[in-house]
Amino acid sequence: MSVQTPEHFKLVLETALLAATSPLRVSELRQLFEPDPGADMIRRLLAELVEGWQGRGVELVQTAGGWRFQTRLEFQAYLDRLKQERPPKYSRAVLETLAIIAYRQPVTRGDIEDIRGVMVSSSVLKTLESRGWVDVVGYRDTPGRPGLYATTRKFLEDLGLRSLTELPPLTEIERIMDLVDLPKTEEPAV
Amino acid sequence: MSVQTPEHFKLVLETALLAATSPLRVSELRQLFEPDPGADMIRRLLAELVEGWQGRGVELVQTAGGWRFQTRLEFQAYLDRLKQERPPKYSRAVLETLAIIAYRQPVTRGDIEDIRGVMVSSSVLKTLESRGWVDVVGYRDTPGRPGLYATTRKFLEDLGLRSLTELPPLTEIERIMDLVDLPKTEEPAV
Amino acid sequence: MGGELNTPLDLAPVADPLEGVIGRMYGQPIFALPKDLYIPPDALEVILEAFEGPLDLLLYLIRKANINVLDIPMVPLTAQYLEYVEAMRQHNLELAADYLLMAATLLEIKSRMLLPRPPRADEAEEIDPRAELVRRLLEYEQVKMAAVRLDAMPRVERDFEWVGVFVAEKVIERLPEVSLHDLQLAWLKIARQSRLRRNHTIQREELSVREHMSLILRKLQDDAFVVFESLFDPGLGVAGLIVSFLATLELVKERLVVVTQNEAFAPIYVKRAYSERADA
Repeated sequence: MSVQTPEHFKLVLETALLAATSPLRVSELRQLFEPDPGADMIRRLLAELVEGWQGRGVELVQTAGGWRFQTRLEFQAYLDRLKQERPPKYSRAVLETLAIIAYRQPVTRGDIEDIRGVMVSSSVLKTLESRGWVDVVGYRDTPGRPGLYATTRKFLEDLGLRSLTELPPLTEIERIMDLVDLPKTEEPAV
Repeated sequence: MSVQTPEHFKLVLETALLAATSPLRVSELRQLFEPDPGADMIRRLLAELVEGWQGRGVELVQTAGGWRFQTRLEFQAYLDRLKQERPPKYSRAVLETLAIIAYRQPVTRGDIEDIRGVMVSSSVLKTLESRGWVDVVGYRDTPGRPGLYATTRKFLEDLGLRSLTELPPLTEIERIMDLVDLPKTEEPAV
Repeated sequence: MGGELNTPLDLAPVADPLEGVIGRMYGQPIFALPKDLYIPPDALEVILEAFEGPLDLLLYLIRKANINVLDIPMVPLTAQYLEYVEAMRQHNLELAADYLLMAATLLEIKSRMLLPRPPRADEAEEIDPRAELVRRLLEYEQVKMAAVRLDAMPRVERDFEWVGVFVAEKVIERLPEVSLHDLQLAWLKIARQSRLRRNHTIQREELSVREHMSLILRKLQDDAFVVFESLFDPGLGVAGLIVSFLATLELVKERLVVVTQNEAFAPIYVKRAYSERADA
């Protein structure tokens, strides 16, 4: 441990930076060594460390507060998988509206309301529009000229479909519905 | 990022482990990937990572809670130079109480007092509890229903142990008795 | 100091110095208690406070004198223990009840050992009055050693640090995920509202027509007239072209598009029936 080679200095720097809970300034990093190797030496070794960590999931960066190791953004998707939080869910209104637009497009807000039997709030449609899953593709020649909603290519892509025909056929849904209806009568306690 | 080579898997594992704030189990590490590469694959890559970090200031170790990176003991002298405050030193009372709880758990405060032959002050137990090393895991069915103390997983993790069985074995009573004669003949200087 | 502290002891002389400095007297380190037990007033507190209790003190006395734990000479040990306790009392050190309790225990054992043994035949069953004390001493010594070893074990923040590098995160709004299953369930709920039974008749074919209705409307977005033929992508194949054509007819039927042709064989133009801009 007393070998004072640049390689060993680099190991110490790397270790200190990996274990640090906040960014470390060059002035702090100099304190790791006795005698003080000087700021230039530290900076040169830091540059070599940055180089050495190329292509890894973690990179050494200089922030306002000093130097620190941090994960690369490209790895965020993996790290997110370790998070326990469950993804948010759309409300029943949003999902039903989306289903109606997907199966009955192009449809107006009035059509959706007729089918659902309840008013469709603007926020529901706005949610789907801002997600880029539905948009207005035309207007119907009826009083008020309501917009006609249809699903977008992004909707297909996000659900992994090549075309709407890959949506589960409604006959299948009917079958599922029968299955789903079963528990109602058999397992009232659940 | 979508390259599913073992090398890439290793990068992702390494990144997750370097960024984790607590140990990660193999079952958790499997969640990093889709599809699940299986436990054997993860273990093989972990072994390769351990190998790959040889000679560095940081090592990948397996503790009670799973796998984590930690700095090597030989580098602590350097890291201490950056520390503002010294880690706490524990009194003999605290350490002996900890030893009794570790080796004889679960034990009541009365048990500890019997073994040590003195009162155990509340501050001693509070020190260990606030460090997160011991806690009350139940109550003995005797008058006063005294709390039963046991060591925690954090205790094992803080000592880098996988389980209590990795604690140094207790000196056998016979050995203690032998020690009476040892210093005279064999180890006068120690 | 009281005279009894100078009383010579029957114990074996101290063979080895203590392992380390146990106190300081006039700036000089004290390595061991003087054999005659003369304790300088300044050092006494240091020495006595170093003991964790009566068991610790007894163990010290026993180890110092190199006595066999299994055959403790109770008379001198008790005498020496009591001298320490007396020294504590004289120096007004807070004397824990534990020390007094141990003094009583030692005296009791001592007296039991001095009593003539009852003439009993089965000597094998005779219990040494010291047995319980020996057991406690050994158990305590075991714990004492375990504590030293525990303390010597590498410990986080003292001997090593955990690595936890900063996690760089783009703040991304977590969007809900929707699966086909979700859509199915949603439709299911709609269908439960029985008014919708007729929708069950929607077939795959019709769905593709409806899809193309949307696609055609999308092509007509800029409200201009579009040449009829340009609505059809030959790449779709015959079936695709038919579906596109059916979709156009459906759009006309639902009066969503306007089809115009100035004269026979002239180009057919298609336009959205109504646009937002026309409304304004």
